[in-house]
Amino acid sequence: MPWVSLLILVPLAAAVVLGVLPARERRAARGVALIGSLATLAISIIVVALFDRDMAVMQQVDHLDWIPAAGVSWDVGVDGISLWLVLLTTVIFTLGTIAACQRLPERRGPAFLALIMLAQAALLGLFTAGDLILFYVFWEFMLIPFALLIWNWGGDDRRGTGMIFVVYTMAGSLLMLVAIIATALTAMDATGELSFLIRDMQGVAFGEATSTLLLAGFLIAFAIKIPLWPFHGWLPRAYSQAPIVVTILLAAVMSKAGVYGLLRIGVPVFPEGIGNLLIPVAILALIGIVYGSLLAWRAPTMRLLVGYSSVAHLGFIVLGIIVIDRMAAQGAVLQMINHGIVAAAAFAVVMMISRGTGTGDMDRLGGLAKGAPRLAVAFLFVTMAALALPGSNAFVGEFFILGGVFDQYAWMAVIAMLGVIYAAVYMLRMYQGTMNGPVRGVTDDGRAAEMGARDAIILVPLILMMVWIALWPGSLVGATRASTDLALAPAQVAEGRPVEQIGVLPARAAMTPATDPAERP
Amino acid sequence: MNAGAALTLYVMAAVTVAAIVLAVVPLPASARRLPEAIGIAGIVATLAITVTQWGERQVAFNGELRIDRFGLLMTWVIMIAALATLLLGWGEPAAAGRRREFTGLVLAAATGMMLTVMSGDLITLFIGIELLSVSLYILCAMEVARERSLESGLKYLITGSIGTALLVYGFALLYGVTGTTSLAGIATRLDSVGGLASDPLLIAAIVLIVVALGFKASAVPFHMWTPDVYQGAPTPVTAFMGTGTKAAAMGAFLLLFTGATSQASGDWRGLIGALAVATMVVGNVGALLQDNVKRMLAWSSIAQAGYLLIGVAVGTTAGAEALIYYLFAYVAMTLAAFAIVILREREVEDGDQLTAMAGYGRARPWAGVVMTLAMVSLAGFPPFAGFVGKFLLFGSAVDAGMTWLAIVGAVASVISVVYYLRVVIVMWGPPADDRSTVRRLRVPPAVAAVAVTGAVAIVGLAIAAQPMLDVCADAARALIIP
Amino acid sequence: MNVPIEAYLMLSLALLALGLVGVMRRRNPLMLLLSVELMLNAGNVSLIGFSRLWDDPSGQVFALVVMVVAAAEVVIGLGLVVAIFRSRTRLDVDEMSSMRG
Amino acid sequence: MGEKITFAVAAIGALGFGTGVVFFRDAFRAAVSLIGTLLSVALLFIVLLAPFAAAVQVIVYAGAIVVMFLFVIAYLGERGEVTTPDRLDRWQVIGWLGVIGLGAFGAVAVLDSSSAPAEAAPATTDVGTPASIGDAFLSDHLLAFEVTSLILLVAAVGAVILARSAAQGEGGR
Amino acid sequence: MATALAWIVLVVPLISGIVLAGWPGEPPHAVTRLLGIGSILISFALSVAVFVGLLGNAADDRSFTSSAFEWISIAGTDVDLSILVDPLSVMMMLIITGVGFLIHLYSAEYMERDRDYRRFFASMNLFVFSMLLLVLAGNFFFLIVGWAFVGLASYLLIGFWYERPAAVAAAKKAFVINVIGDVGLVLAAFLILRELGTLDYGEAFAGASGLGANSGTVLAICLLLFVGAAAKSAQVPLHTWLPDAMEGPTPVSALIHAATMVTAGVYLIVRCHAFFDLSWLAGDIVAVVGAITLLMAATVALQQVDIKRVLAWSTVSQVGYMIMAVGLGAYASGMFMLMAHAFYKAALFLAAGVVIHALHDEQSLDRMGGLRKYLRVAYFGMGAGCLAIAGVPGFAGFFAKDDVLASALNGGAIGVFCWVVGIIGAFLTALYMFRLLFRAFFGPEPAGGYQPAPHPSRWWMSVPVVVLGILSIVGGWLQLPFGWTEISDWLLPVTGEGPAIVEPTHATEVVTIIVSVVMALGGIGLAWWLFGADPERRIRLAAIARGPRAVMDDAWRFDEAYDDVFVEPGREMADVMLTRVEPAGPQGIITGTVAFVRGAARLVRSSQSGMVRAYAFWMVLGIALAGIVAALIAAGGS
Repeated sequence: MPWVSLLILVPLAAAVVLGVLPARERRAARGVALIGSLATLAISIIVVALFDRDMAVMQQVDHLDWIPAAGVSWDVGVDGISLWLVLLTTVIFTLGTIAACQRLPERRGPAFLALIMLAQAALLGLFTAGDLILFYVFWEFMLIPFALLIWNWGGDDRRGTGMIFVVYTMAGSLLMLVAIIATALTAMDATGELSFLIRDMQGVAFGEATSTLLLAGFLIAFAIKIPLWPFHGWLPRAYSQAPIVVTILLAAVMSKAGVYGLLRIGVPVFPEGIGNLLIPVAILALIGIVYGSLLAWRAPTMRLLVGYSSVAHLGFIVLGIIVIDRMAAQGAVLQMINHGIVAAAAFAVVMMISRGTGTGDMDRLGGLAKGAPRLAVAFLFVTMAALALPGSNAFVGEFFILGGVFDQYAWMAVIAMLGVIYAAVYMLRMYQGTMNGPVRGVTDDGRAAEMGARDAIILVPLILMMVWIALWPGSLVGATRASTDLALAPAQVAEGRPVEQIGVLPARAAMTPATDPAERP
Repeated sequence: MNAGAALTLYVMAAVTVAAIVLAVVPLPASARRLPEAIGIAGIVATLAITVTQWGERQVAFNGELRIDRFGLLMTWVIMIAALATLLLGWGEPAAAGRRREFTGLVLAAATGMMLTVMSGDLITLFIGIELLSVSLYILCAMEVARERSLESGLKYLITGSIGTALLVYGFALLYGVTGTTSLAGIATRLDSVGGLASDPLLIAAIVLIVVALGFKASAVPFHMWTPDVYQGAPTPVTAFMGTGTKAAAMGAFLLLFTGATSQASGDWRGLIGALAVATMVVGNVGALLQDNVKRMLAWSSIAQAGYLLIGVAVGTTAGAEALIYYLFAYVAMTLAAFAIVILREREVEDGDQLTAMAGYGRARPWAGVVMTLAMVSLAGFPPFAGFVGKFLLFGSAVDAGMTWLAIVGAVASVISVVYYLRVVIVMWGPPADDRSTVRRLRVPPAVAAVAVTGAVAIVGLAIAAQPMLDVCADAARALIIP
Repeated sequence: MNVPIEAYLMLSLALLALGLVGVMRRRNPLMLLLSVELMLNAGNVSLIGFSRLWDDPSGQVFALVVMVVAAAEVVIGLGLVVAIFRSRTRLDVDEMSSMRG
Repeated sequence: MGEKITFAVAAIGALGFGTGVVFFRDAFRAAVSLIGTLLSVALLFIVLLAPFAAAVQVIVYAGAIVVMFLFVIAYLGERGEVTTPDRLDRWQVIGWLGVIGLGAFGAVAVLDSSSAPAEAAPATTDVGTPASIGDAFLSDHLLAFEVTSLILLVAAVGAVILARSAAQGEGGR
Repeated sequence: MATALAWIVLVVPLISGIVLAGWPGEPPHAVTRLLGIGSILISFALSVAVFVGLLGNAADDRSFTSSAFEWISIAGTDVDLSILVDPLSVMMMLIITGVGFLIHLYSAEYMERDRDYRRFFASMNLFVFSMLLLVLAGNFFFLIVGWAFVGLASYLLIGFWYERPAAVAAAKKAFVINVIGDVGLVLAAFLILRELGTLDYGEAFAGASGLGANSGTVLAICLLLFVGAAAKSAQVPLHTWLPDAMEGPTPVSALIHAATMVTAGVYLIVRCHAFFDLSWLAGDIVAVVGAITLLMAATVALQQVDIKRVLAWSTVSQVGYMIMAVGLGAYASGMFMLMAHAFYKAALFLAAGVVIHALHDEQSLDRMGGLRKYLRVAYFGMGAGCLAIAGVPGFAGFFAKDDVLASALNGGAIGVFCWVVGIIGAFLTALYMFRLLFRAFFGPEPAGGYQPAPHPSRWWMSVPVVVLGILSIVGGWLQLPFGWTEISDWLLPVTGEGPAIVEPTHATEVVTIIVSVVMALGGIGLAWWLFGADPERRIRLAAIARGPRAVMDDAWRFDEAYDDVFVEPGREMADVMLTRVEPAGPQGIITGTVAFVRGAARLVRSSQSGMVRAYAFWMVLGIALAGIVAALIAAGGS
């Protein structure tokens, strides 16, 4: 069975079914959405079960020519970098669908679910695409469902927000499209064949200047999507204005698209270019860590707080990838999953508090632990994971990211540690500000916000996943090793890193150097 | 003399004349739709003939007419546009009482467009362009009771006449440089005489031809008539101008530059590239603040002309291939969008205003989906035809070492997202209170057919891109005169 | 050819420029059409000049076609001008600007 | 020599009358001035050994077209030249700059060109005779000839449509 | 066998904590007690069994590691979930579970009337588990995990009464400062990982010498480790959280903020002595910091009115002694004092708790006096503790402090300095502790007497106070001057014998004993003169040295300085970021672009004037521009 293709097609089919359902068929819509998401989850579990941990390259590949004349194909598969992201996507979307079904918008509920399914299909496609054009297709296409969700069900400023979200992201990604084309055409000079398959481009020696230029094109898109400071302008708006379920999906899954692209394409395809852009990108990531932390500290609402904290957290992940260190990169892959889980849980808590109290304003809340002790416990879990308390799942990732970074550039790790300290400050501000102190902002001690069974269905699985990763991160990291080593190796060689730091030595002698596209007639 | 090769032209000319004659002759009420029926039959016959003619080049009228894959495929674009225009005009209340001339004039314009893309000679090319222009002047002004229709006609005519004069002058200079009006002859002479490729007079000719054709294709800064004329003209005519004229102008560009003067490509690549850049940027920026959908689509057609010009500017067959593919996509997207506008126009007063679209997606979800598809595809979102086209165009630019064109195109596309998606937002948003369902008509099947076919094509052209591209590649190769 | 072709071309260029100036300066729609005729004539002078230079009839054929086309455009143009300005007091194309922006 | 003098006369006539077309305030005078230009150009055609084109120029252009203009001018009556201030005055500068630039560019192009045919044009030729033109129209340019008729047909239809509207307007008022 | 038991010791409190935390609703107190206290009792019993088991082995056969599973393997670094059972960790286990059990017992009564009885015990059990993980961890990674978990438990228990803003703020402060310590520890681990390629204790310590004595790397490792230690053990300048931590319930203060957690820094240095042995500079820095801390804290303790705060500052000071000792290389002395301190400080806190409980949460010394009549048990506990801490011969504190100081005198010039500071500290200790004793238990009752009368504690609370009081006396007899060195011998396999190890000699012991006894008695005497003999005297003398005393009262104004230097500027910077930089920068990219494009769009629209002649202008201009472009291209091309 082409499981990986099914992974994309099943939610797509569910979206189509939901799209043609009349708006009043809310029960049927819930059923279709739940079946669709659970089926996707099941398929992703099959994919994980069939996964061969020792294989570095893409596996379970489904290949179908789409536009052979232009070298474009439907090429999907999984490898160690994408495997857990796929599972994260299906899990988070299942939970998101459940949350959406529990409180389906009054207006056009089926359409809401249809768009969520569409977004899931796009994200799964993005994480499995082995063809650059296909990657781009999903990268862009994902904007449509998210934008429509914001426009139709978002907050007061939904129109401008959705527009900025789409346009800002597109500004980067259309330049990426140009870079994609340029990359393939330059690679064609070396290989003699026009192909957009990432695996065909790996190993092509672009030359340092070309490589840097092309990578810069990709980086603009990634930087906006991640978002890397100072390109995060869309994030506070989108996270504040989107329906909260959508914010969960944005923060947990979509935010991984950029860093995933960096590791999937940026590092392995342009090893010669990394060296020139390593320090600038790392500095932006470091600024983002400190800046995001400071803003999270003073953010007026919970959504903004978690949103800005995401800027900081993703800074860590970027740092982990860009320093080209095996430990840091594997830590970064793990941290993508961790951040997905933690961000989802954090926004789920925000959802419950906002719903129970009618406000997300930090200054107007306090003491909810009195009426909502179970929520307080769950929230505490989430807080500790979010501030990466040693022993939490997030710490594992952060520790190995920074360990690897420290190995290469100790000063970066030291600066990044500021973010670790600030994380404690702002996360405790959020937890204590809402849960502790005298009761404020509510008349029922916060009992309305208490975690009921319906909320627990969403939050408890997330917490269990946190515990699982905290207890045995090796179960995840074992699968990522081969692929990350392979992805990093060319860049490590190009950077002249000591041979003992390199996981696998790339065989690239067969490739002839490509000429610069500008030099061609 | 190979008269059979020119069969399409005969058919089109015959139905045109028939339709015009029938417009003058009094007809019984039962035969009211006869001109349209004849016109549609003629178009279908033309399309059928082109299929049988698909193959190596044939020449008719001593080389005045070239029946090759390029001309045939471009004929398809034009005939699709003409057919859709007839369907969109079917029962158009605004054109009531003029319907019979409408058909004849659309057919005449289509004939002119076909002649343009099939011509093998400067004179034929000129006549083709003039035939389509003159027909369109009248079509624009055809709603004589409406001041704006007349205004649009006169504006088009005045600016168009200037364009004509410049085209004549440009052709005259080209003739003066090469001593022949035959496209093949021009190519041969440029090929055989050294130093001719950078002759100042040739450059002057190229500049004037670029300007004149740029005018027809509404390239910046020769675009200024476009918004006014598109807005004022009857909407089916606007749709026709947006698609057919654009196709014919692009066909003329390809024939004259990528085809006939490819030896002098150094003279015009940068020029047309600069034109494309200006067109993409100004067109998209101009569309931003428009509140009238027709006017917005006019600006959008300017911007799209910019993307299309990339395919000319690169000067390669790959560029031509991408251009032709994108033309098909563009025609599908534009027709689908105009079909929805026409639908709304028939229901409410000022149906072409953006506010009239408010909540339309909720009132008629299928129309909302069609419009959304059209807008999203025009904005270049994957995985739709508009994206594949842009991808191919940008690819041809990068391949030709004109990456800057692709970058400007990318930046301009970002701007375009704003106004295209604004339509989507408004459509799916809450309805404006006063005009939500003023007149809810039975959906005219002809208009619906155009809309749905367009939407299907938007998706289908992307999925079946490869077969389509094979055809386009054949057509592009036929441009090169051996 | 005793008069060099350049002379004819310069003359036609001057006519073209005159026509353009007319188009820009005159607000009477009829004068705009007249100025366009000047420009078309400029083209014709070049065409026939080149026809003479190359000793080739195509240029003259082209010029004749242009004359016919000019006639057709004038017919439509005058019809439009009449239709629009019959009811107005001033012959001013600048008044014809209800659509803009 | 005679050719040069004729050219000079025709050129001065064409430009002089052309200036009149552009600058005469009165539409009637401008239209008459156009006749002068057209006749001057016809004279040039004769110099260029294109008698048939010259004849058509005189008959069709100067005769038919300008007469039509005069009719319309007469029909629309004495509306006079517009005297309100020109809102586009400041744009005129741009226009003039453009014209000057265009002229300079054209002059350079014309004078720098080296694209003339290898052998000089013959002193006499019969390409411009009605017979050879007719021959060209019926052989190499048959299609142009045929389609031109279509343009005229369309123009006629257009005239009818617009005229009918004019008639309706007349009746309605 | 030993390791298997140790695993159980570790896991039992965790399980009971999870069960308590996850219990739906509030279980009966009996259940809570059974789970909460019983689990610690089991752990204590098994710890004793481990200890006995190790005693049966030869001295060089008392170190065992046990790995549960390969927790992660990443880029050539393997981290196992492993424990290390050796004399040091066993000693810590005994203290943690032993003192922990007593305090749990005490809490059963102390927290009886609290709404969140279950939550309290769940948190306490979590703490015991975390502390055990800290001391049992077999590698740096899990050391850090335990280290952070005790911080978390401390946070939870300081902020146990979460409705009180002061408690919440104190909890946050403790947590954040502890995170700073964690960061130091993590960086140290990174450095070790980078230089030695391992996080495992055994491999790291074995390879330490390869880094070279007194090398920069070793110094950096040691100082980073010490950042962690200082944060956890409340050493200057990271001590400010501990006094505030008294916002937590008193048993918490006794267990976490006196007996066990705050001494983790001492444990850490002893555990990592392999590094400290290699860098004399690092050791001296540690010792001097300890010395400064002990003196500074003692002066502050003199001024406190809150009974718990006196004890808190006393804890800071006492831990300063230990840090000083281990910094100098007197590892065994430091560990000995750690143990003794656990006994007497716990006794002091629990006795104070009895007082507070009896006076219905009254903590101010100003409203105490003459309590010995009412609270005999507390008086015993407090008295024993005071005698011990003051260093009165025969009590635990005497032997421990004497051991530390006697060692210090052998520690070179820095050692002598430390000895002097320590002696002064001993005098101050005696003074402030007996001030507390005299003001609370002697003298007249506060104006108006006690309403209602202080009630004595029941056995739940009494037994631990008495037991710990007794331990404060006998606990010191494990290591006596002049040769009876049970603690040193026990720890010998861990600390080893090397040039860096400092131990007392007979001569130093004699000198130290004489001087320190004089100092202690002097301090007690002064306290009696000031506070005991005539309660009015201190009021009469209140004007003396008002300025310096105000500074001491404000704890040398560290908090204010931190506010001025770090917190406020940071907050201001963040506010500037939020209100200025963000709108101008990241948001400015958006708003600026939007404004720019909008302006361009307006320009394009305004050029579209609707007048056809204007279009002609543009066309003409366009032709000219096209000509220029074409000419330029042609010129460039040729």
